[in-house]
Amino acid sequence: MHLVKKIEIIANSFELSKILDGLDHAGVHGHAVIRNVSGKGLRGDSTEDLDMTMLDNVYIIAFCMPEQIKPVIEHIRPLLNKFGGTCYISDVMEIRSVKCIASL
Amino acid sequence: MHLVKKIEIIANSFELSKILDGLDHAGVHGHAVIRNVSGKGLRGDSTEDLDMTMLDNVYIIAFCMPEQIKPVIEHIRPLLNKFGGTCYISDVMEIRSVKCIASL
Amino acid sequence: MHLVKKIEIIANSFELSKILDGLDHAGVHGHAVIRNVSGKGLRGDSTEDLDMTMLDNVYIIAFCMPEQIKPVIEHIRPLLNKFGGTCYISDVMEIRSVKCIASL
Amino acid sequence: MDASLIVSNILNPPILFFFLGMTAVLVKSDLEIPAPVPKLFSLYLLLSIGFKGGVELVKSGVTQEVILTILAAMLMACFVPLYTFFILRLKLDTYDAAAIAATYGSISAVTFITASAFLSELGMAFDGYMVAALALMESPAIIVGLILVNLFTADQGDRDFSWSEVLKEAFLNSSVFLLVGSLLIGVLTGEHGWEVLSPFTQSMFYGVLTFFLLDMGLVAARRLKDLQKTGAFLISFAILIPILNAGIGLLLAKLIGMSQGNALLFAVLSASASYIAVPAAMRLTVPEANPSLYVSTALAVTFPFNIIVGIPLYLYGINLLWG
Amino acid sequence: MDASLIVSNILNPPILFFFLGMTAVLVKSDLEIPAPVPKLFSLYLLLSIGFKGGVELVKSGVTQEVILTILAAMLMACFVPLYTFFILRLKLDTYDAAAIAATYGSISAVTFITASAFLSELGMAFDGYMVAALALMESPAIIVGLILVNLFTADQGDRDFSWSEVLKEAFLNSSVFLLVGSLLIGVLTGEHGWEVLSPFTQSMFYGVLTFFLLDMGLVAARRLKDLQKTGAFLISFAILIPILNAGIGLLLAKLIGMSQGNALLFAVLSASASYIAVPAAMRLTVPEANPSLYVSTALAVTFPFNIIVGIPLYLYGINLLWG
Amino acid sequence: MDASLIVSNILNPPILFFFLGMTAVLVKSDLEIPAPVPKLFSLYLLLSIGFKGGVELVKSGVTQEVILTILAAMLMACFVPLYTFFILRLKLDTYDAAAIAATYGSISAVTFITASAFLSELGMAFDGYMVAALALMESPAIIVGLILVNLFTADQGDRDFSWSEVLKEAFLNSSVFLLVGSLLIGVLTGEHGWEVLSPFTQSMFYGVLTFFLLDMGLVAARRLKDLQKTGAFLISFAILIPILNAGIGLLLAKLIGMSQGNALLFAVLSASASYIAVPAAMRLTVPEANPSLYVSTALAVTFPFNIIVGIPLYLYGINLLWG
Ligand SMILES: Nc1ncnc2c1ncn2[C@@H]1O[C@H](COP(=O)(O)O)[C@@H](O)[C@H]1O
Ligand SMILES: Nc1ncnc2c1ncn2[C@@H]1O[C@H](COP(=O)(O)O)[C@@H](O)[C@H]1O
Ligand SMILES: Nc1ncnc2c1ncn2[C@@H]1O[C@H](COP(=O)(O)O)[C@@H](O)[C@H]1O
Ligand code: NA
Ligand code: NA
Ligand code: NA
Repeated sequence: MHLVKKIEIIANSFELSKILDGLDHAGVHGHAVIRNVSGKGLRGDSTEDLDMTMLDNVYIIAFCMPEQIKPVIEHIRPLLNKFGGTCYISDVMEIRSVKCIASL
Repeated sequence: MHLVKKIEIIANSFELSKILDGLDHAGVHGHAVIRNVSGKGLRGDSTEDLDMTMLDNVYIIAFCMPEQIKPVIEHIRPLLNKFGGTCYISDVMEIRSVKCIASL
Repeated sequence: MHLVKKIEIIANSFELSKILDGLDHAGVHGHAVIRNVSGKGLRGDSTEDLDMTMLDNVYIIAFCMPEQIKPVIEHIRPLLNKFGGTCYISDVMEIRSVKCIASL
Repeated sequence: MDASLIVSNILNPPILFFFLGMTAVLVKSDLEIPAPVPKLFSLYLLLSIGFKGGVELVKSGVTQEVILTILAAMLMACFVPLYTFFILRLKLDTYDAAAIAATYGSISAVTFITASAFLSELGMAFDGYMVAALALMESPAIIVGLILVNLFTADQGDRDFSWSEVLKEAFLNSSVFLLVGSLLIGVLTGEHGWEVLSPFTQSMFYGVLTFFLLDMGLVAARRLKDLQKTGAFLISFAILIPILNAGIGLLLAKLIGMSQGNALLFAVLSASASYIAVPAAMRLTVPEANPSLYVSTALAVTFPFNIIVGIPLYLYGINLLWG
Repeated sequence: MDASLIVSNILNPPILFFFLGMTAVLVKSDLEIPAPVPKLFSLYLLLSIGFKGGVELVKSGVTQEVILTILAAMLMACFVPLYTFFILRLKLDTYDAAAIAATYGSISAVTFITASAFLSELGMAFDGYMVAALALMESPAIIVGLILVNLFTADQGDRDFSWSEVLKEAFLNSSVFLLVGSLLIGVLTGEHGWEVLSPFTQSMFYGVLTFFLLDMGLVAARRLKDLQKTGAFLISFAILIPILNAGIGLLLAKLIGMSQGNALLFAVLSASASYIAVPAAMRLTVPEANPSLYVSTALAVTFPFNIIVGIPLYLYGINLLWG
Repeated sequence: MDASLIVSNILNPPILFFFLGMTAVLVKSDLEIPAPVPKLFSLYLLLSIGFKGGVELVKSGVTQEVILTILAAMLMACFVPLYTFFILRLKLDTYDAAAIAATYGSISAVTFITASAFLSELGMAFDGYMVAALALMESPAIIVGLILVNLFTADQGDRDFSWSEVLKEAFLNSSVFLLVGSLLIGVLTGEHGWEVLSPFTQSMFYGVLTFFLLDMGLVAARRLKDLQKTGAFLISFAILIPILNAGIGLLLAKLIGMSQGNALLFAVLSASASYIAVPAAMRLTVPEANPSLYVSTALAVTFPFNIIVGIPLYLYGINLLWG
């Protein structure tokens, strides 16, 4: 077991490909995406209800090395600034496994 | 980056609106909801299998300020006591962003 | 509130029943399963793209006592070694509730 | 005669696909109908049956026959939960007894639909207003169940739910709402609406029902293992009470002079138990009751019993009483 | 006359199910159409309407009439966002004004489909190439909206999106793509393709539209509460501008000599506002604009207005102009 | 002649929608068929084809012809994985070779269904019992593949799976189970079942196939990029082996005297490769093999090749051999 970081991003599904590209450029190549997430966002003081019925959110999870967090933030923050969405980071322990599928 | 709390609630989809109201009253206005979660619960010592095929669960995620946790618990616990469901809290770091959508 | 562990497993939906059995044998009887998770995995150095369009992933969440983590790892690691998939563990606080449904 | 009816019922695609679904679970095949499809199908079935009922109701008009049938339906919906409650109290606590009683007082729309498909195949007529009876029999049992809980438990005063919430749950849950709404739309658009909508609501109906019963087979079989916990008392209850209720229903039907087709549907409504609307309402209002008791008996025993043995059995009873 | 048209429009299953959906939200029923079903239905409707349009286009051929119609469509699609932008600027900032203008310059396929179902019922003919007009009117407004933002805001230079991305979003979004693709396949397979595919694309069409409008009713009603924030100006805009656009559309249609059926569809296209494709594009390219303004007005005001009052109203206009 | 067959095949809605799906991915449109819809459609197609096969099997009875066909099918299903394994071993390790061999030994139901739709359009008859052949050819290759792995790798003894699990996976996976189950139900309900169910299983069939192939186009095109890693050897394999298998299949068909329609379906079964059932089984039992090799070749090369070029090509071969 060793320490890694968990990145959670909730954003509009339209931004999904941009965000995954951003993660990729920051060196985080693994991710999992859950679609059809509904929700309600909050910005600053005012409550804005943007639950656009047809524009659903996605929930992106990516586990990465602690040292990858800085580049990730650099790549993701401009997207969040532009389009909205939230990003959170936490500590988790990875259970290492050696998958026997021969890498190509 | 600054510290916030993550609230995770898994409950029957029938209780969703009550729980969201509870969060709202506790001052937590943002949330994300994933539907169609299946699962198995455990209460006390005895194993109870309540996977009611047609009554699916929802997974609610809400990030909030540490000081909001107390009111949240006060609002949510009675619901959990009555209807079942689980609630967990953990620490995460928020990546702050300034969304450029002008607030109304 | 008291400390428990959160186990997150992302794996191919074909392994779901095996993994749930593994958790069960390790004494973790509660879980929640989110289906239709898409994603991209990464093994070792080489990037392998296994997003098998028809073989979707599942995201399994299980909260358990800290002392259950060891048996869980023992049961789950062989599965991950054989079939792939990722497993992460983190700390969360449980909000205890006394559900009033009389246990049978 | 009875046996040949059973066989002719069983050798129908919907029932056979129901068995196929059960078999899939028993042999551990990975067959499954993915998540929102069964929901879509059940919305489709409710919309279609409601709409058709409305169109036919406007043809027949609100005659004395209609009113009598509806009164009889309401009567059954209130009487069944009352008397079964006291039977159930012999072995169970008040909460479980009230929840199960409510379940059996209410109805299962799919059982009704399967019976109406069976009638269509036999070429026996039935009236559109039976759908109104179906809609009206879904809710009262929920109210009766709650009144029973309030009367027979100590905490009478402090159940912390509002009656408005309960009534909403009883009368505005999605199945009742869609059924009644479609019925009204059928009434409003009549023959003309039927012409434009029936290629959708009619020609696919039997096929969707078949597909849906495949899923019901999967669901019911998965519930079978719960029956171990349920015990012999409840399993017998789940078979005998439907037969008894169908019998009472048939006598009532004979009394008010229903046609044979309507009588079968009425017997099926009386005999069937709710496994969606009532469990949902009970979970909300009587959380003390154990869902695996009321869901599993209704779903894994009474539902299969009714669609496989019950429907032809009740028809046999009609042959005896009417013939 | 107008009123009787409205009534005959309202007493149709699709419109009534739209009301049923709205009612469900207002009385807080838990009725909902689960997640990918509405998406499936909208793909089905686009595929069917596109395919049918293609099959008919190949029958009629590309005549002068077709070309004139298409030119008129392009004209409206560019003119509407331009003139409405300046009206909107009276009360709103550039971002919101441009986004709303683009929304009203584009079209709503479901409104078009509802109008064509209405025509079919009245037995009024219309041509398959109107589907081509539909497809061509979806995208230009997105481009016009962006040009307006670029012209009238200070940060002209530094909007950091590539035009290629915008054009992709405008012309290759899933609805335009599926519509145009199905139209081309209709053209390629012609009468033969129609024979094999129409049992699917034709006979279920009306039913799927009905089911889809049930969901649209739910969605529109959920948006109603947003209107409080929207204010009286935008609500009036969302009713008056469609009427105005329909009027301009009808004059243009009369001018180039369209048939009455085509003219109605053209008026409906002019009057309708996009609540899927344009909002998606605007969110991407003008994130400064507030989505609840442009989505809610299009969805909760203009859409219901058009399908309930607008369609018969514009038909009344046609009766006056053509009759 | 060959070219005109290809053209008449290509100008069919299902194939054109397959191309439309591929195009959507290539031009980066955001068109997608949301998650459980393709699954629903494939369940529908299996149920429909199985049921129809059963109904027709009961008409034809189990003649010598039927038995011969089924024996031929079993023979091909065992022979193909065996001989292709040794070809694949030239370039690949045992695990990958066995997994790919199993993939090509098994069949693709959608290719079969597309071929049967093509035959229906040409007005060529084929027999219902070909569906039984389809069902029987799905599983043996899985077993053969595993035996090969066990024979040719060092760890013979310690593969830690139980044969019962493998047999379950091979014979009870959802597609085989639903196909065989529907076939049996077709046999049991016969002509009567057909009457009630065919409005659903028959009239929408072609449309659902079309919609499904639109999705298959999306899926196949997304897999195209994997082919870079796959290499020229496997790509040639994925085109040449199907032709070879179809050829062997045709000779066998001629030998046992199949009709032309049946022979085409048999050739298509021999030529097609599984991209669902076998990959699922291989992932479970030979996790060492690389899924992107066996899924991508079957899905992105062999499947499109068969439905676009293969079907008319094999029909051309039949014209030569039978004509
Ligand atoms: N505090 C929060 N907790 C959980 N999810 C949130 C929170 N705030 C926003 N979200 C999710 O992120 C999406 C975009 O948020 P926003 O950018 O604030 O509109 C919302 O629709 C929610 O699904
Ligand atoms: N230990 C656990 N870990 C993860 N999810 C759980 C756990 N216990 C319960 N759940 C989820 O919460 C739902 C309600 O639990 P319960 O109230 O115990 O019936 C279950 O159906 C599960 O989906
Ligand atoms: N670093 C990661 N972060 C999030 N999810 C991951 C990560 N790596 C793998 N996954 C998920 O786990 C699945 C199986 O991973 P793998 O065994 O590496 O193929 C992938 O398809 C992803 O959905
Ligand atoms: Na009943
Ligand atoms: Na417009
Ligand atoms: Na093959």
